[in-house]
Amino acid sequence: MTNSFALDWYFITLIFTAGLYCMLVSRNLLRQLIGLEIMSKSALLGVISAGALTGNLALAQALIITMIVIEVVIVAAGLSLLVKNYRLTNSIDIWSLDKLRG
Amino acid sequence: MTTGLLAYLLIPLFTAVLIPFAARTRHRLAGVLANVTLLAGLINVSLTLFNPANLASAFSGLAENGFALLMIFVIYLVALCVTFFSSYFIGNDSTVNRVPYYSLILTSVSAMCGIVTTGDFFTLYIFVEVLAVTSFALITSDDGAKGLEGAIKYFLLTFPASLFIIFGIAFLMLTAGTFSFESLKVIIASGLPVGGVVFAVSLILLGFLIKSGVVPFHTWTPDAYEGAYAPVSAYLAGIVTKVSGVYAVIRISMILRLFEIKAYHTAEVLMFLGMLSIVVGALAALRQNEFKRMLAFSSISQVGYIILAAGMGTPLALLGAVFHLVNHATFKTVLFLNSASLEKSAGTSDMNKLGGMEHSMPWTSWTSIVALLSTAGVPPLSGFWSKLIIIIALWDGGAKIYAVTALLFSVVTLAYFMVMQRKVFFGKPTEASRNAREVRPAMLVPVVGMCLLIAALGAFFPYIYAYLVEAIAARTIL
Amino acid sequence: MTYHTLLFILTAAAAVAAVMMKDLLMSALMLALVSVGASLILFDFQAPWAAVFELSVCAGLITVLFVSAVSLIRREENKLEDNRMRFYAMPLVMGLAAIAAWFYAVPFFESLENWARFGGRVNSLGAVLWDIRRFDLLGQISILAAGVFVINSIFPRRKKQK
Amino acid sequence: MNPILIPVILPLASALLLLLVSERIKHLRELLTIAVTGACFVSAVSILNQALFGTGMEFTADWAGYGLSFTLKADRLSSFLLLAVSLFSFVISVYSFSFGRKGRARWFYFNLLLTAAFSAGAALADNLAAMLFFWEGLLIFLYTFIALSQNGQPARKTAMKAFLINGVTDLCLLIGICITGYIAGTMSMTGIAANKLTLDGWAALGYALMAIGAVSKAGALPFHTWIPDAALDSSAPFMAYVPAAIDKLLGIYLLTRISVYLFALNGFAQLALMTLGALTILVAVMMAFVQNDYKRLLSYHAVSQTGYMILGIGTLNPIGIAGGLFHMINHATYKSCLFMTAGAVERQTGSNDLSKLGGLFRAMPVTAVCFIIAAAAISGIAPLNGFFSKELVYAGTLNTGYTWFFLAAELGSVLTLASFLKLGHSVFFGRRPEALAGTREAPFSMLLPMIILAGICVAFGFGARLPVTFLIEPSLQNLGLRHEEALAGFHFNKLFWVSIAVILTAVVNHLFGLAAAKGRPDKSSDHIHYAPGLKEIYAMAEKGAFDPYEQLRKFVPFAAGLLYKADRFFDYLTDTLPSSAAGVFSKASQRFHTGSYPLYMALTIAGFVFYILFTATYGGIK
Repeated sequence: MTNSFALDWYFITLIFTAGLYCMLVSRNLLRQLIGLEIMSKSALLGVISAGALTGNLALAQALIITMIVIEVVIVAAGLSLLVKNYRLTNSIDIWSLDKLRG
Repeated sequence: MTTGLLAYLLIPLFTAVLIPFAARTRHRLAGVLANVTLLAGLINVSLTLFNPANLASAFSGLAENGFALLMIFVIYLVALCVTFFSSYFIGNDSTVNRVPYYSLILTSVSAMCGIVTTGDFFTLYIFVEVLAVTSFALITSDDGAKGLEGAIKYFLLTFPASLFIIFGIAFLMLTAGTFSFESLKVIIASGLPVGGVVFAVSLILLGFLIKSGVVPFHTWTPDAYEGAYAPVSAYLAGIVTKVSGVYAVIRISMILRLFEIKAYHTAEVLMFLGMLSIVVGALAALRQNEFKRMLAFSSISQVGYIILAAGMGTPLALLGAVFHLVNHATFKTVLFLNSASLEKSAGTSDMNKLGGMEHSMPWTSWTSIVALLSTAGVPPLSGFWSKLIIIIALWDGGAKIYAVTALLFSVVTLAYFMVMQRKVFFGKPTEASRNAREVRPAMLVPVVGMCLLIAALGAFFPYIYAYLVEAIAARTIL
Repeated sequence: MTYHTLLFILTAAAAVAAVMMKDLLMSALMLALVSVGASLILFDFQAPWAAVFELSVCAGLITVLFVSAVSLIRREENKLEDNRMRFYAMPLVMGLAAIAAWFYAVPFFESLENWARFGGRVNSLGAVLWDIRRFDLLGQISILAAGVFVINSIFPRRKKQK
Repeated sequence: MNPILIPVILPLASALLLLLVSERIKHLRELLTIAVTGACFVSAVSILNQALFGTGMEFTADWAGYGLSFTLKADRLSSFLLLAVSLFSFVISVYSFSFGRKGRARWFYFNLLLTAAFSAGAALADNLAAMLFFWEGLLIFLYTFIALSQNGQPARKTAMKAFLINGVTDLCLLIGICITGYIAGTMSMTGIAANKLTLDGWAALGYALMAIGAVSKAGALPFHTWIPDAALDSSAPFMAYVPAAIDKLLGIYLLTRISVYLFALNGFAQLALMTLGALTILVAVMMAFVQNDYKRLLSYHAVSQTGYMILGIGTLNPIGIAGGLFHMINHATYKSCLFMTAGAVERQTGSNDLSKLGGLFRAMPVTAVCFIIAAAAISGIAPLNGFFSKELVYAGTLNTGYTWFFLAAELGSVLTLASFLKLGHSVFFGRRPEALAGTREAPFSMLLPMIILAGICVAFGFGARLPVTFLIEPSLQNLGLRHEEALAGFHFNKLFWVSIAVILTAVVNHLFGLAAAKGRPDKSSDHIHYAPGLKEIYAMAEKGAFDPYEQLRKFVPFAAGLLYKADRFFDYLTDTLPSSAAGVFSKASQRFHTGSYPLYMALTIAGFVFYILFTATYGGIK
């Protein structure tokens, strides 16, 4: 396998940027979570790329499995916050969340 | 991981799992179980710490990791205060669901113990995430819109932190092949070039800086603290964000100092951000009207002191940072619990609507005074010593401008706390405060106990210093 | 190289599409596509366990979660007037980012590659998980427990009288 | 108990006892004070006796270590001074017995006794630090003495003026003593005298500062300005006691001590002292000449006479110093006597204004006779004590070769006599105003002290040998001075003829003045007062233009204003500016924290982008 570490990370950077852009411009809380997921994917790819380069594949896999578990719980928590907010305020607009200020 | 400390992690987790089954029908049992678990843990850790043999030998014979032991003590202490306070605070409030509430607190205690006992970056990351997830839910315990807003902002604004920690871990795997602190020390000691390791560690540090709410990343802090369910703000501000962020920053700067000149710029950024936090936090706190929000900005400012000292990186500065972390946990818990008492009693924590509370709530007023004096660094309370150590360390380390600014802003600290005390406790009673009564004695127990601890930490400073030097500096830092 | 790069391009394109889709359901599906891409990349890296996990959990479970959330908030979705201009501008932004990253990020990562320290310890995944990262398993248990408590706390089983 | 302690401890203890005496018991306070001061006088006589014919008494107690032992030593000069101080304490306490307008009796006698105790201590102290202690104590009681002598604002104001002037100069004294003690390595005067200091470098500064303290106590120019004010705003007994007697005694005593005993002076210091003396004589007597208030006129003379003493000490030759010391005791005697007559006249007529008085000789013959004797003495008319002491000062001055100072002193004499001619004529001769028709002689308790003092004036004149032999000569020996000339005795030398000429000039001047003022004796000085050129100067002097204190007081509001401005500015810098800056920043922060998520997110992203760029650039990778 030809390892193209720099190229991998080039794409990882792009995916990360896409997720970040989503989180910056989107008003929709769900889209925020989607951006967040995209960024998580980029991090995951980064770990496997680094592991593959240095021959620590088993370790990288172990990390990725744990990360996926964490990711699921995080997304579940985020979505439940979203749904609860929707039930409470009937809105999923994150820009309208500005009651706390000063 | 020190296996001897594993019990502090496992037992709360076990109780947390037990609670939904045991307290299925009798919800009040949940609080009792949580309190008993935490009290047992606290007694156990106190016996280890304040063993007369340890005191006599100036802690040099302590078997366990001294830093972790101290942190576990603080974690159990604050958690016990909060759960004890909550068990009376919740009362007949039907919006709060006791079973998951106490389960979450115990889970987060377990996670915090995991954070402070681990010696590995990835494990650290896992427990930080556990802690974050539990705190999102804890913030919204009372189903309020404010709490939800705070939780969502906390969730989204601190999420990049996890990513940077992961990226840092990836780079660490790339450049060092390992994540544990000990093997990093070995690699540094081996004399191989470590520039890439420094970058990786810097990225991880960035993640924890975001988690600890240092200034450009602080925006979630006031919202989360203000919006959170009242006892939970004490828990969050007192210990959760400190362990999930600031503790890790101190740990990382203990490693950074081993890189010596190669990590110079990272340490410099750290100091700069610490200073910025002190300044912005203190200035922003000056004009707040909401008690809890003011305390949140004050918390940012105090975290700035810790970060500043951590960035300085000399052994003395790190000891000061650790001690200030401990002190911050004590006095900020007192202040937030007092704000919760005010909310319960007077129905609001808006400072403009309060006034003259010293007549109706004398205990709350006096404990606030003790805590704020300690925060501002007034001798002989504990906060004075930690700030003194930090400023002396900064001065000795050559960061004279930082030292002077830190000193000046402790005056500002005193100023905004005096404004608070005047608005809330002194002056003429207002509409809201006329009907207020002192909270029940049981709710004063944690606060008064904490105040006694503040005074004791100040009075027995020589012992504390001996502990810091013998049990932390001699083993963890050097 | 080409297959590997193609997979990355696919994942990146799916990510951009997931952001740009007007329909939230389509976005969620595109996100699943990103996960599938990531999973394929993991296979390509010869990390089958991670790939399977990714495929089943992320592409499966998380997508289900998203889709159900979308269905819960369906009514609201159309009311929210997102400024589409920001999303139409995204290809432009991504293009600029791609060009800038080509000039700045690639040399940076190439220099970072030089720092690589080869481990070369060939262990089985099970050995690694159980021997080296045993403590992580405890963390996984913790976070699963925490997840349960979070859901329990946020969506409590209400009593009848409500 | 060592008898040397009696003049210090006894008044101190009885002053405290006095405060316990009930207001209602009549005369107990007065009698107690008279008894105590009398006892002090007797013990002072015995101390002097011991010093003259035996070994001087000494008392030492370790005080604070560091060479600051508390030493009282009755050498001959000190015992002479102690005798004088006790004498005046005694006669004043007798005099005050029936004097009404002296403030509340309790406090008057309290102050009197404490002043007596502290001045006795200052006279006896051998250690500079101990002397300073008593000296500063006197300062406090000077303030309370004036402030409590009359009810009302002017007394307080004058008391503050006296306190400030003396306080500043006492501060000089303090610094001078510190410097001197440091240079000499000891605070003991005996110890320093064994190895006299020369005036160079720091020692010169130390001497100058101590001299300032001494001459200001004596009331010389330019530290005299509180005395005329006190003459108006306080009581006659106080004036007769403190500025006329005690202050002169102590000030000249200290000046003698430091100038002759502790330091070896050079020509420059001699010239400076003599200039100061001559200036004091002339300026003060010019002021005295035109006064229209009995006590105020006397008070200017009290200043003027100080000039003779300083002039005498400043000559630094034995004759001059003997003259200075002799003049010191003489002056105290007659000036005290004169103030007592002023008090008596005030008590009997209710006024001190010369234009309202006149023709009192018949009504108050004893007072008038005492006045005439004392006035003659102060003017230096031949067989009275003032003549002999002045003659010694003149002789000493001529010996130095500075004829100018002699001429100035003689001119002073002319004006002194002229002003007393005016005063006596206005008060006791001429036509008695209608209002004073029923005036009677003062009570016996007031007459007795006057008679005693007038008697001393006569006795020291005709029998000048007595004080010279028993007081002045031993003091000179004590100071280590030798001389061949006979100090006492009546010489028909040129100085005698000069004094005759002085008397004639003054009489002629008075007659001219009377003629010019159309027979009004109180206006007999107007031809000089309103002479072209002098008129403006006098007007300015009356307004206080030459009073450093008043000038300072005018300057103070201005300076205070400036300082206030500066203070406001610093206050602004330290208080308002930071707090308003903090306010601006915190308002800005309040505006910034809008709760808007995209703003927060943008800030976070900006923060980590900068962080990553910084660490990637400088983080050690390249």
